[in-house]
Amino acid sequence: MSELVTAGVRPGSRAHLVGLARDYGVYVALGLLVLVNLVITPNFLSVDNLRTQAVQVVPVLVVALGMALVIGTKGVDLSVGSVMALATAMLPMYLGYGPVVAVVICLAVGAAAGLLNGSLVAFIGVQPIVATLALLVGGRGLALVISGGQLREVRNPEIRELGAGSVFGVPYTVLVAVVLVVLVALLVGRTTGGRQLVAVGGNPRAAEFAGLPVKRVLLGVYVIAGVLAAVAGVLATARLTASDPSRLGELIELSAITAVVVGGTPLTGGRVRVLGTVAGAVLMQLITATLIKNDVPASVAQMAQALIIVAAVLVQRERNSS
Amino acid sequence: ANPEGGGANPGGTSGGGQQVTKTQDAGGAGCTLQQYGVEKLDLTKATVGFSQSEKEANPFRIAETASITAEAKRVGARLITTNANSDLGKQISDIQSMLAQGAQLLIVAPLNSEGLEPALRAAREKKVPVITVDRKLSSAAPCKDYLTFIGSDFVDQGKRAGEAMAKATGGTGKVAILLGSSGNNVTTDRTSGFKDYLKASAPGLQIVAEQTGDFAREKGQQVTEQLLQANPGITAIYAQNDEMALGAVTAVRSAGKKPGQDIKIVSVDGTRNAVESIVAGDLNAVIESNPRFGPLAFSTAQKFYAGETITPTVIIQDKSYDTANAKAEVANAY
Amino acid sequence: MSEDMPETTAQVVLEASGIRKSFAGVHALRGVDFRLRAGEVHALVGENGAGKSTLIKVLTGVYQPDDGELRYLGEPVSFARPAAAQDAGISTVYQEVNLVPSMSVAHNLYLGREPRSGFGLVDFRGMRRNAANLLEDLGIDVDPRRQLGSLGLGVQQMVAVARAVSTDARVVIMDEPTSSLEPREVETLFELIRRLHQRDVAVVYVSHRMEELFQICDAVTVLRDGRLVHSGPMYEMTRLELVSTMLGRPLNEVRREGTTAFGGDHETGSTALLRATGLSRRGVLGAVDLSVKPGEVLGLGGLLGSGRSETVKALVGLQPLDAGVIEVDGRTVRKGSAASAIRAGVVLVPEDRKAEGIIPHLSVRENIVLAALPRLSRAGIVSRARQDQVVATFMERLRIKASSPEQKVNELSGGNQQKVMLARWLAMSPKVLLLDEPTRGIDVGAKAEVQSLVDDLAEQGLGIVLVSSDLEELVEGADRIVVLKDGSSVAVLTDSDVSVDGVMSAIAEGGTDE
Amino acid sequence: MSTSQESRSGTVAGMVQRHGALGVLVLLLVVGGLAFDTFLTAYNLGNLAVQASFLAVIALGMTMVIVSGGIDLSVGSVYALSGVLAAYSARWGPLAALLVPLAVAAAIGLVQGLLVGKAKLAPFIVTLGGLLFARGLLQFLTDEGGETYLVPRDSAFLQLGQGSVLGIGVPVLIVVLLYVVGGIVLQRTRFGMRLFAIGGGEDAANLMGLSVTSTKVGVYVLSATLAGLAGAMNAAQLGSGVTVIGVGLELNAIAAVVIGGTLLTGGMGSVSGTLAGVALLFVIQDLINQVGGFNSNLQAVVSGAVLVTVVVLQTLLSRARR
Ligand SMILES: Nc1ncnc2c1ncn2[C@@H]1O[C@H](COP(=O)(O)OP(=O)(O)OP(=O)(O)O)[C@@H](O)[C@H]1O
Ligand SMILES: Nc1ncnc2c1ncn2[C@@H]1O[C@H](COP(=O)(O)OP(=O)(O)OP(=O)(O)O)[C@@H](O)[C@H]1O
Ligand SMILES: [Mg+2]
Ligand SMILES: [Mg+2]
Repeated sequence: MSELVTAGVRPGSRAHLVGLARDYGVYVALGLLVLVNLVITPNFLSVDNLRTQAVQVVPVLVVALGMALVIGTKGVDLSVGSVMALATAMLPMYLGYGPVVAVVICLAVGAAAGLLNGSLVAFIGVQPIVATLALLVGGRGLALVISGGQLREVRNPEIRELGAGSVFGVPYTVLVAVVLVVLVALLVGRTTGGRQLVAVGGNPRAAEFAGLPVKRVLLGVYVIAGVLAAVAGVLATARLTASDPSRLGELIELSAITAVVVGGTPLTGGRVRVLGTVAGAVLMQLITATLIKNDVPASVAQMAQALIIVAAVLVQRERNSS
Repeated sequence: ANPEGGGANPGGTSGGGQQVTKTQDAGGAGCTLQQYGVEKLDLTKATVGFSQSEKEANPFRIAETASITAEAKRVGARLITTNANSDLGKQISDIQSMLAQGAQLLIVAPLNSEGLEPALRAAREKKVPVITVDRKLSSAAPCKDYLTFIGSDFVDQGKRAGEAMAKATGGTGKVAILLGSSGNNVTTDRTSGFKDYLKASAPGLQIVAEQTGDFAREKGQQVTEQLLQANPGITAIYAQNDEMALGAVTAVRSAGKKPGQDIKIVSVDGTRNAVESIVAGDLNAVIESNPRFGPLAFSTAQKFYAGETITPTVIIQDKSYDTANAKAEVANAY
Repeated sequence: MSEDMPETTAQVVLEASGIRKSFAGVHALRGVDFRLRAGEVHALVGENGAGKSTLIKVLTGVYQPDDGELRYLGEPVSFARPAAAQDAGISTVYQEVNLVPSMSVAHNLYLGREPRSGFGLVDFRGMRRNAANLLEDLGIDVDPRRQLGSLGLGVQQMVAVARAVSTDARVVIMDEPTSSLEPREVETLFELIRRLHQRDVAVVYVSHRMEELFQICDAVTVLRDGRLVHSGPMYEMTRLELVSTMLGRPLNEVRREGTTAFGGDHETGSTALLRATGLSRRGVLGAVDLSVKPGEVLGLGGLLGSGRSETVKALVGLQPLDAGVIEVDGRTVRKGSAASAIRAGVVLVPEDRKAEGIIPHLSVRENIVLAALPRLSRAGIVSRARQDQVVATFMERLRIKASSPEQKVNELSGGNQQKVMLARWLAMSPKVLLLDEPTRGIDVGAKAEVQSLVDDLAEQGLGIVLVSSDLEELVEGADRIVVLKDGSSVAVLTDSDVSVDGVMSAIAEGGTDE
Repeated sequence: MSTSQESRSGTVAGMVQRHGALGVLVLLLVVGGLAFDTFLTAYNLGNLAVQASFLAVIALGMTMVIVSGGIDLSVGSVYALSGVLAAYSARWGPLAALLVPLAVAAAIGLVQGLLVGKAKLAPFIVTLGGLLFARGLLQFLTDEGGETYLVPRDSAFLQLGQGSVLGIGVPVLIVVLLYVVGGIVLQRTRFGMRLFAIGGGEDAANLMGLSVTSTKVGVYVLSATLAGLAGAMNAAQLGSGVTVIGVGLELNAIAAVVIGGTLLTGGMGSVSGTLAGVALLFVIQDLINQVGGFNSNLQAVVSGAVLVTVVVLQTLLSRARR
């Protein structure tokens, strides 16, 4: 995925190594963390453990995929956690019509949320961070109003199977995430829309001059982010076997943004790294797991997390300001 | 259109779960109208302000607000409510705003055991008595900053959880603690009570991990999954609220173990879902934390205005649920 | 090299020796020596991508050289940041106008050295007054309170020059200061340079306009492919020799080319391909009428800020209009919609390629195919093969110099970026091509290529609107010229009136009846 | 350019239009005053002003950071940490109670500033690290948040939060003072000019010879120090170092700044707009209380809806003048 400009760079030269570290910094960090865990964490290399990490990373990863697209256009979507809450609130309400209908309704709600965000950004020109902040504040409230504020157990067998089942040892939720990663990677790399998205983020004015449908691209990106957040909401609900609109997806926007940025997508837009985002999300998940498994107190854990995040971006920073 | 049903009865008025006073701390001299320096008031015509600390998004808060709202209605008082949304600054503004709107009596569920001084000062200046519920203000002075505190003893809840844990495990095992949110004194108290009990009365129970689950079900589930893999020897889990315990149940099950048997789980709160889980055998015991403050708060106020002396602390009697009584008590859980 | 230099008595102020600089595998400078004497105007020339701007950035602390030594006033120096060079007395106008668009002209002139009143506070009134004086002194007619970004590129360029010369610098470096300037402003600039010369200030002057070099420069240094190929006094060289040294081609080969590569007049169709009537926008455009026939090159003439750029932007829907009709092939195009203009076959190569043209972090390939993407895709899936084909065609046809199509476009030299812009729009096979300063910053060789390309395209039946501040280019290239003044079309020049004098007098006359 | 010196039309209408937030604020004050007789009282507004003062101080620093094209997510945590430090140090006297938190906050700002300015890391990530780190440190210092330090009851330090002069709370006076100074710094000093220049075009500012790095370092130190001051003021007001405050405060500050008309992309903004933005947030909150009858979930929905309306109005109003 990473578009390393290798043209004419001598392998092994300093420039080459720096380029590598920059482009693969997140993978290096990931590798180091795995090594550390092999030494200090009991049972780290068990299939069960790997599966647990994979399953736990799914919601953040799915949200981060959408976030990466939004960030690619120089935007940001703070509302993803609330959209997850909306999805989880809607799900049990429509399970009576069957799981498929219920899930489709959840996704539609996500799309509607994205449409709201996208319209504010594209048509009114509200800055993304505040446009989506409004839904961050209001969306969860709405989810709680809809659901009456209470957590609800989800007993639907299909949904439970989605959360707990697996094929050939691969949990369904992980499978869904993998499919989404592939789709988003294709979208970014292979479709007109994907290339236009990157252009809009790289230089909105030039994109407009090139006749690109800037507004439509922006709108589309927020809609996709909304839908992906809703997917994350459904998956998380399935796994929890409960709809918990008050807590589900709390602060996930920060984790997702971190995953995206640690994965090498700059917040200044104009570039989207899909595989990097996956690696970023996995890195964040492993940090959390490492700290919990080794029973590090919350205070120290937070400080350690801060240092690791900054260190990870430090490895892959751009040299030269120009 | 909702075949899922589930959910709990949000009302706080159901007869069975009424709060009962356990102790009336007579440590201080108590408090009278004259001592507090406020005017007599007819509650049936009064404006009462209730400042809730957190969103009504969990059974405890829902039941607490519902109970106070219902009792105000029963008494006939006009009630203004605010919700601080877990923001201390907002709770102060909320209280001041209610004073500005003419509240004559305040019931406050403090977000934190410290930090309400400015709001209490504003109430004092307006000669409006404050009853604090569910969380005790640690350094504020009763009969000066506030009239009285009505609520549970969180340390005691921790202790009783320890006791229940000892009973469920037979006194030996490796325990993981799912802590509530950091910085919350409920977390601190429920931890210290539990640990004190273990040290004193159940030395065979060894604490192998303490990780925060933020009082949330999903977090409880995720943390438990991680802990069980890192410490396969864990035999018991103490969750500081029901949500985390129920998350732990799912995690234990997905680790291929039987919750309630292979791994004993004890929690605090006493929500309907949790008590039902005891019945189902997934949880071993739940210590109640009763949120139905309405009747006791209003009757305390009525006594106060009637000239009686009010003790500075009213500790309520919390039940405990276990396999023996859960089935019978489900209906009383909130 | 230095042995060949004639002895001069003037003090050497700035000296670079053996400078090397490469970027991720691109060798921009491969051991360049450069010597600048007090009071001289030193031309730095070379093809696009020869390394001129890179050398300047090394001299001024923007880049650190990989190897080589820098001496300033005899002392070895190393400027860590542009600020260090500026403090030392080296003042620079960089190639792409580098000012802050969101701030006012006055702010831009005095950023970092604002006049201060009591308490160390910025004295805005003084600043504005100084700015007004400075601008007037330089003959730049612009309100210092205007936001810089709202001005045309030419005015911005003059502001950058004004900023550079208003300091007490010992060395002033100008990287293509005239690329968007009109003859009148160029003359103003030269006057300035002469004054600097009298003050014994050394000037480094980069330009692709040959006649300018011979007009004001005393010495010349020629770079080719990052190497020094010649350095010496200006008078020793003829224009042809200079061009042949730059291009590295024998004299006789170069000699065949004229001043511009435009051919004669074109066969034009009879009915208008594009017709615009009464374009107006409050405060920007008064009333502009123009039409282009197939095979015709229509020139737009006028002074800086006369509204030429605004007019061509309006034609492709990028400038809101209060009134006016735009027709293509007799059909009215929706106003204010770039998409429908493009669909109708009208495209614009904008003048400000940094702000309106390139997508900096994308590759040359992606920049070229950007507008054509939908055509190169099936069901939204882009075809890499078709892209590569288009890119290869245009990179060859326009001789775009890049290490590969995958190089980031912002790593290209200015001139090559301009070619990428041209390629983007040619790939759309348009009917009407609007070119706003198409040869801005392009070297002599490439300029000729672009000019003959314009000829070819016209021959193929395209309608072309050409905006150029290079009057010579304008009159040689255009079949007809519409002269704008203060946002209105004031004259249409045809046949023999299409001459430098014709344009000049139309501008002058257009003014008298206002 | 929105430096107020640049604009000469001094009419109230022009002013209101230039500052969309001010317009909406005036509107709400009028409507609120007509609808509720307990709203426009000196008592209510006085209390609101004191409570708003902490956010106001933080938002002042945030404005400067955002004008420079950056962002500071760490302010909420630094605020809380500083409150704890102030309460703890109050035992050594009022001066220590003020200086210790300021020094620690400034140090955090310095590290963040160096990472942003020198190492050229994305401000979002650096200050997200700061957010985690300061919160972790706070918990570490307070026994995982369990310990609350009290300011001695007789400490003169308490005046910083509780005192009043001529009936106006000390925090409010501090805010007035800081905003006057802040306005001058931003609009009338070279430092302020550099902030605008860096935000408007960092490369250009660098090429123009402005000291980009030191300016950036300076602005992050400033922002953190102001957050520290707000924390100390808050500790003085509360009489204790409460550990649970400041969560999500950065978003409120950003919202206030952006509603105040400052461009998140940098290069444009004003402190007066920010003050109006802060006031607006608190007035909205108080009006929701005055209307009453909303449960907390509905309140969130209303807040979100109001926020959308406000930013849309603000965007349209400010756009109208161009
Ligand atoms: N930041 C960069 N990264 C990679 N390559 C670069 C960078 N800057 C310049 N180059 C390369 O260095 C070479 C010299 O570029 P430079 O800008 O100095 O040319 P120039 O002589 O100024 O050309 P022009 O006349 O077009 O402005 C070019 O091949 C260009 O692609
Ligand atoms: N000297 C000036 N004073 C004030 N405004 C100016 C001046 N020059 C240009 N402008 C403004 O700049 C804007 C851009 O003008 P435009 O680019 O259309 O002119 P142009 O003829 O193409 O000149 P340029 O060569 O500068 O691009 C117009 O809105 C015009 O009002
Ligand atoms: Mg150049
Ligand atoms: Mg122009």
